[in-house]
Amino acid sequence: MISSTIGIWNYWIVFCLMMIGLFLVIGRKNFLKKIVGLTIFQTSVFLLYITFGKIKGGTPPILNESIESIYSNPLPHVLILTAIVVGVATTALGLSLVLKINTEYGSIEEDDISAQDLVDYHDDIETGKNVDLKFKQ
Amino acid sequence: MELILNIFTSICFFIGSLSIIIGACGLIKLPDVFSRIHAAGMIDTGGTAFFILGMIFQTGWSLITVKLVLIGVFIFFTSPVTSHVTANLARQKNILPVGKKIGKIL
Amino acid sequence: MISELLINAFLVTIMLSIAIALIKTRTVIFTVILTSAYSLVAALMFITLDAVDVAFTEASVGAGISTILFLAAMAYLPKKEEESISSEFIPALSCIILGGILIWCSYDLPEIGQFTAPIHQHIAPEYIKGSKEDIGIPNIVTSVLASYRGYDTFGETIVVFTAGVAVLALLQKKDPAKKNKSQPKQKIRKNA
Amino acid sequence: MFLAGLIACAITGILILVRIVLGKTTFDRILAVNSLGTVIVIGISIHGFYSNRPEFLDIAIVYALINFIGTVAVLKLFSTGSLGGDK
Amino acid sequence: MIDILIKNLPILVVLCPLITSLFVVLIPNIFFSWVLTTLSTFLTFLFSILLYQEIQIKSHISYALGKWMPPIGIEYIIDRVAIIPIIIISGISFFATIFAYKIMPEEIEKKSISKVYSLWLLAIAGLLGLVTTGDTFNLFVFLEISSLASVALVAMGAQKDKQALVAAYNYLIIGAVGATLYVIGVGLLYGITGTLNMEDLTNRISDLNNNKALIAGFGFMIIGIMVKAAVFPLHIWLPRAYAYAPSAVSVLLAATATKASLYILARILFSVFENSEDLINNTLLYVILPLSIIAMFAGTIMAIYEKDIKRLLAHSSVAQIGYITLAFAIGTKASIAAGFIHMFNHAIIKGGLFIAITSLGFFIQKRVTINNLSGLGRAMPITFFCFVLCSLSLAGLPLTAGFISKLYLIKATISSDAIWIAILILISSALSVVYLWKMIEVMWIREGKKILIKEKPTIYISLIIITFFNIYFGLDASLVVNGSFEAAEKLIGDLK
Amino acid sequence: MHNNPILRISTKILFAPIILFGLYVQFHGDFGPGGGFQAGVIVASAFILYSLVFGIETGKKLFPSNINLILLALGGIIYGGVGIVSMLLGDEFLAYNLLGSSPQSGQHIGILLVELGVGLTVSNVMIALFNAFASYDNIKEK
Amino acid sequence: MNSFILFFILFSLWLLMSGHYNLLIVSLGIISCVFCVYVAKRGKLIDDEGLPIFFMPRLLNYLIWLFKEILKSNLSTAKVIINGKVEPETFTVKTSQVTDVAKVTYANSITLTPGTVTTKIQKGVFEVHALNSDFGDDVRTNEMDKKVTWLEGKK
Amino acid sequence: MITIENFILITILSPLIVCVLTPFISNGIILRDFLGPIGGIISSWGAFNIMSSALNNQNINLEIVNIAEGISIGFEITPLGAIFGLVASFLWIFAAIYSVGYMKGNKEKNQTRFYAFYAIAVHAALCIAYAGDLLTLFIFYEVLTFSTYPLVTHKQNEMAQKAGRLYMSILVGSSVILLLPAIVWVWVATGSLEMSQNGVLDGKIDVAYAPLLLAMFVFGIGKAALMPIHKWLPAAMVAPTPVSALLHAVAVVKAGVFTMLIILTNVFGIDFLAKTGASEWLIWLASFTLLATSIIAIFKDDLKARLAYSTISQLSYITLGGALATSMATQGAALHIITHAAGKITLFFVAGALYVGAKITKISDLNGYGKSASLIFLAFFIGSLSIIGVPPMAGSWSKFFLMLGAADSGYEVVIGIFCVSTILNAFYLMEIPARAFFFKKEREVSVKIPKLILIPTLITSFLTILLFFCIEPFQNLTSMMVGKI
Repeated sequence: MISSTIGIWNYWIVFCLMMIGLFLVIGRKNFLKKIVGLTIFQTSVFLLYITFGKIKGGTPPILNESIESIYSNPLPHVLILTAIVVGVATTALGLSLVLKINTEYGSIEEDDISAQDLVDYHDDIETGKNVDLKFKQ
Repeated sequence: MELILNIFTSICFFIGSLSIIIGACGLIKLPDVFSRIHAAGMIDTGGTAFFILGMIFQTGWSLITVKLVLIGVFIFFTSPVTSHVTANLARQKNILPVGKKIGKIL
Repeated sequence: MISELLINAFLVTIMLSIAIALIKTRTVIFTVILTSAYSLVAALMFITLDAVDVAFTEASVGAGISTILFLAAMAYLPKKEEESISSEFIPALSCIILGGILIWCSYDLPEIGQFTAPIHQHIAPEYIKGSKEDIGIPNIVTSVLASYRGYDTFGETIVVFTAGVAVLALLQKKDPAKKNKSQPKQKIRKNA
Repeated sequence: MFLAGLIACAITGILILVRIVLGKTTFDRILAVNSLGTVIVIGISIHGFYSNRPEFLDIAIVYALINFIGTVAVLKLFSTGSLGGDK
Repeated sequence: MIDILIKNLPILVVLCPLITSLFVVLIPNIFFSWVLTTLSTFLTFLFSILLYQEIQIKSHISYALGKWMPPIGIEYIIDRVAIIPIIIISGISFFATIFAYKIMPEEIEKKSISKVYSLWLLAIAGLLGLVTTGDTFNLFVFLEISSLASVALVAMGAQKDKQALVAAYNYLIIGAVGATLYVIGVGLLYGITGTLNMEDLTNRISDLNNNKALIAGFGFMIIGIMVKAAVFPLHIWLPRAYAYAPSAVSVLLAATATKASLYILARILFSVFENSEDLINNTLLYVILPLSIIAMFAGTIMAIYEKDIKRLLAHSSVAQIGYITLAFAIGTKASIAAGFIHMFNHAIIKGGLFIAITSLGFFIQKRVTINNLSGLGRAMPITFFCFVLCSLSLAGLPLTAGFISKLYLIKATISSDAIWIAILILISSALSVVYLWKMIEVMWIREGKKILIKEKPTIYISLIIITFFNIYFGLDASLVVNGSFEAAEKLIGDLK
Repeated sequence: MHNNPILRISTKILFAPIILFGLYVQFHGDFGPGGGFQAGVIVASAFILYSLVFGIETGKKLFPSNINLILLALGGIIYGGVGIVSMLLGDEFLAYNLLGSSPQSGQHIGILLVELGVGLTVSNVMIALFNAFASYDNIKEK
Repeated sequence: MNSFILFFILFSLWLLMSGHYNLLIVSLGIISCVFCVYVAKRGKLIDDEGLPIFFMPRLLNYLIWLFKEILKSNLSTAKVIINGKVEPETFTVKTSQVTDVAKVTYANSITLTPGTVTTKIQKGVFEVHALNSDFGDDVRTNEMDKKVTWLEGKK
Repeated sequence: MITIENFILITILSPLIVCVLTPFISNGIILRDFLGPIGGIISSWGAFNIMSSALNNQNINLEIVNIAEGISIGFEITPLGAIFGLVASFLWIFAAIYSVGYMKGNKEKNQTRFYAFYAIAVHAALCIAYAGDLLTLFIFYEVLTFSTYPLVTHKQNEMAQKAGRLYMSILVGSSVILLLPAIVWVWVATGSLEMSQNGVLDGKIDVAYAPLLLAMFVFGIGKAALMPIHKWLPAAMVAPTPVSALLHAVAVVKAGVFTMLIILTNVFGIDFLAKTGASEWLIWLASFTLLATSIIAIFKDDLKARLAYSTISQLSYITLGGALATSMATQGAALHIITHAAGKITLFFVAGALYVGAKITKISDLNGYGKSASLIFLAFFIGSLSIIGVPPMAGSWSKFFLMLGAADSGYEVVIGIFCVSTILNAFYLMEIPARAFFFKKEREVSVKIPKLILIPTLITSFLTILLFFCIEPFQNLTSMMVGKI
């Protein structure tokens, strides 16, 4: 029991980290914090993959003639390399959106923004006072 | 030969460990930003230097040595810069150092 | 073995504490620094798990560039996070449920580092062999990255490209002529 | 030997973390993070020796580099209020 | 040369927009970047048609990228199933690009146009890559390409309506969480099988019964894909994203984005996990079926109470996605075929509706709300006429494409002895007439301001073509129906 | 921050070595850890450091944004181009075997070019991202 | 001229780091170095500040001395930290160097020796923060100042 | 020589062509106005030929579009279809002429659109008449619904909107929710969408489910206006009178009951119904509708509303005839389609004429107009007699057969219901000519009825008499329908 628990306990930690990250994403209303949470979440997922790739007593998967040993699994590493870059792309895009949102709304709190949107929506539809859109002419 | 090198490395590591731990203690203990910079400086200089020296003893003369030296040089180069800029900014933001002041302050 | 476990435990503890601190803190700059630290520690973890390439990338991309981007963005953002009114119970619950499922399923996952696990037996040996024989470069990760799964990497390059173009298009500066016309519109506040 | 070095780094790391948490001014934190970076650079180097594959020092270099640039960026943010400013 | 072309068709379909996007970003001229985009989408469409012909001969094409044989390298699989979404995406994107010509420069600043076209192509390429790939992780990469590009496209709507930003942000975050969940699923499966290739995965999980990690991995994959496909409780990103995007983008996204994910859903359910029957059957019966039914009604009812037209259509999309997943959930050959038929038809219907609504919005220069529609039926007869036809098609009325899909869906439900589901489907589709009729009525009956609107052929040409398709596929559906039945046969033929 | 001589001079001295290190990582990806992504980021960080210290406008003078845009696409074009060339040679997309005289050398060339493409795109995107963020004008439209 | 020097420095660095000496890698190295030099030139970085050649002759000598100083002050800082006898003080010193590079070298040297930190730099004056007066006295002796001025070699 | 297939096409397509041409020649107003009657003539020429071929018992199948495997749009001539087709196309001639007069006289807007959709509605009705399978039937059933919407809401005002909403929600709702699954159910059960003269369901469906399926059909066919779903018909009376006349007396509602009859005879088969008694509940429902709406009609003061309720009640005769499931009753039901059409169209024409001529909509305002518009009221009188079932008007035939059928089936109560209903009919219809001729005029309004309105009205009223004498071919057809020749 104990040995099996030790064998998998690293997973547990990774799962806990994932859940904290996920909580930040879905539980927090601050837009920047959500992105931070996403980063945490993704990084934890990366850890999960890398944990899969580890072999006891293995070395990094870079061939070396002088060392005859087991190499850890390179495939998860490759996948995670990809995933890290994808993550950073997501973060960058998210941040640029947050910037624009802050400029337009003056806030990056979800509650505040949805309140403003609601007012906007109300102006637009219920009262029939139509907001002219910024089309170019 | 290997034994001697190992002993050298051990000594270096010991000193290095001591200096980084003391530096870290200083980081906690010392009263304000400015004095903490000194402790941080200990980690950056003493610690790094001895550790890298110790490792150089292990590698002999090889590519790895070059890289170790590079790391050392880089840290030596950047550490005072960050320390200085931190201190400078702290001064700019009107954080005054504690303790007695000799001479005038710019 | 024990020492590996020790290092591991140490890093994991730090990561957990950073994560918890992230939940607690409401200061944006602190959040950013903690995120960066989290990535850095994760990079260390990758090193201890033999993934040097990943550690390299995580340190440079995850910790370096994204921190700088966060900082760059932070300059224009509010420096404090507001306390939310709404309850955090349901998100927390759903996270705990998901975590529970994962922990439940972890009993059927292969033990960490077990050489006989299918993951190490199925395709990976062919990469290790092939990298030496078919491709002839020592870094297996590079050979898998650029050749065996080169298409993934292509896709990834495109993802980066997409992000670049997207951000450029989004944050495009306005024409100066238009900027002159711009007038700050009245803010609609919650209570208004 | 290497393990001892690693453990020393770990202890230092924890001590520095205490400073980060205690904080007080932001500059304290920046300083501490910077020191932590240095310690980690050392740790990575030692870990390479510890695990018999010392050739991966590039990571340490990158780490140091990132640490430096990160600190400069934070400081720049504090001094000018944005990363793009020219002052 | 032709040999090379034919041999590489599977990759060319994806590559064509992908490579062009790299060039488009460099062209500052609006017109030329549009021309290049159109050319590229046209070529893609052409390639996909060629591929269709190829499929009729070969029935299963496996393309090993980098010449590394499948479980080692990445594989592209194109069969009778995959060709359906390929045709949908490439075809719709072609027409949407034509539509974009006039309307894009009006809504987006000139300086960003070439970038937007680049993102446009990237979104298309991502979707196409998504459906062609036979590798679970490659799927994730293309998922991200498409979602990042679409998020950026949605956010470009901020130049006329700032809510687009929030919409895009939510889309991004929810999409990223979905993608990450999918990656977790892939990781768990990879952990227990050691492979990422779909076919290999199918073989290797066949001897893993009741493995908890298998179940969890499957669950996470499904949830991740369901987020992207906007299946009911995970659809919250969709209405805003569609509503506030620039006009042309709403057209593209509404018609194609969820289709690709739905196809992936079908593929995971019926092809990748075909050997774990209990798992699949339980999922279908206890998860997807109830969710789809709720989606049908929730989407429709939300649409009935919605007053912003683009959002209304987006809610209706949620309901329509409910139909498709419902068809999958019934899980017989006929129902899956019906799902594919509806997937195809919904693409052309929603494409048409969004084109119509956005061109209305374009001419009235306002956010399209129910009040703003007054009298437009008389002011813009051509657009209105096409809009009505597409609406009828959405409501599933005879002689339109929507009728065919509804007919087969109902037939499938009734023949699997679930007449109550058939009645539910029909009630919801009758409810859908309510919101469609609400719009038509306002346009038709209410007096609006006397505005002089001259409809431009550059804008309505693609509307007319898509409307024509709506009618055409209502009259001659054999292509779609046969294709879908072949696809369903391929997916579950050997299973049940 | 360029009026702080310490920062200015250390940046001046460090700039070229950082880029060199980046390129070293780029071209030694075959032998040790590293490759296009990491190299791209390191090179980009050198430019970012430059922009941080000397100001974004000077940074843009050093590396004009239109060249940035071109290189940004060029990386992807190189990558895709390698694949297309291999396709024209009669192989599958991204099959490098026919690029060189022997399959192994073909693989070498292919990997080198591909990594170059990745490096180009990543570094340019990172620079572009930084520039876009740092020079964002926080003024509301309309 | 300076560019060539920079090129050679960089190229030797490359050769030292590389460890693979086949034609391809070396030629790539040359290309990389050329690129670096080009970019540095473009960024107007190759000047006395970016490439302080005039330091070179006496640099090693100075570095050894500096290293010794660092060791000494490390030891004393450690003592101070352990003892806890901290009496920080701030003061200004005048500098005698001409060029900015030299000033920076001086300032950095002060900072590098734990126990003293330059907190501000103005034309000819540094503001220095020291951990206690012993460190302060070390700086105030101006020994280091002279060394750096000597290193600068201009007068 | 034109083949029968081509006649089908001619009949079906000529309204469609009219519809397509109308917008294009809307500049030459006169020509446009003639299009409808011309189309009607061509179309009814085709319909006559079709009927004669049906009398020769030719079996014609015409597949137009093959939508997909197993489903197609195809046409076939059935005796009942031939009758209905003839009714729809022939009456369209007069309705078209009438509507020209009405629209002109009333100076309505958007006349072009009106004519176009009018033609489409006729087209759909004809397609229903000749539908070869259930799917085609359903498709054109829906087309008919949608093409009449613009006609119903022609005035485009608040009231039209409300009426249109009710109209659409009942017709579309019922057909989509119930009719479509019922059809698909039949499809699944029998494996095809074909219909046959003796029904297709025998042995293919669990007898216990038959009433349920029948209920789905009955309530799915909202156009037949059985009691709980009859509301749309009075509401649709906001439409211009030509619409009410042709569509809500002839095309739409007749399409409904036609569908009903087709379902009862050709899908279920009267033998099957009689055997299983699946339609027993329908008899009572139809009877109830019949009586209830007749009573409601009495209390309606609005002329068109009264006619609408009368229509509902008459439609129930037809449903009842089908539900009785005897050959006589079914024949009676089929004949009632044509006889009632001729009668009711006359009545509506009169209502429209009064509206155009004197802007009168209420019955209580009619007092004493008999003299100033005697021809109109004469036509009304004849039409009323026909609907009540007084010889020598056409309506008597159908009532006669229905009663016979009721006697055959053993439901004697139904005969009683017929009698009561006839009395009620007489009561509410005769009030109008009575008021016109025998009451004293309360106010002086000049009544000017345009010739284009008057002539069609007279012709249709004459037709009701003519039909009484020429019922034989129709009767032959209906007996073919029930398989007894």
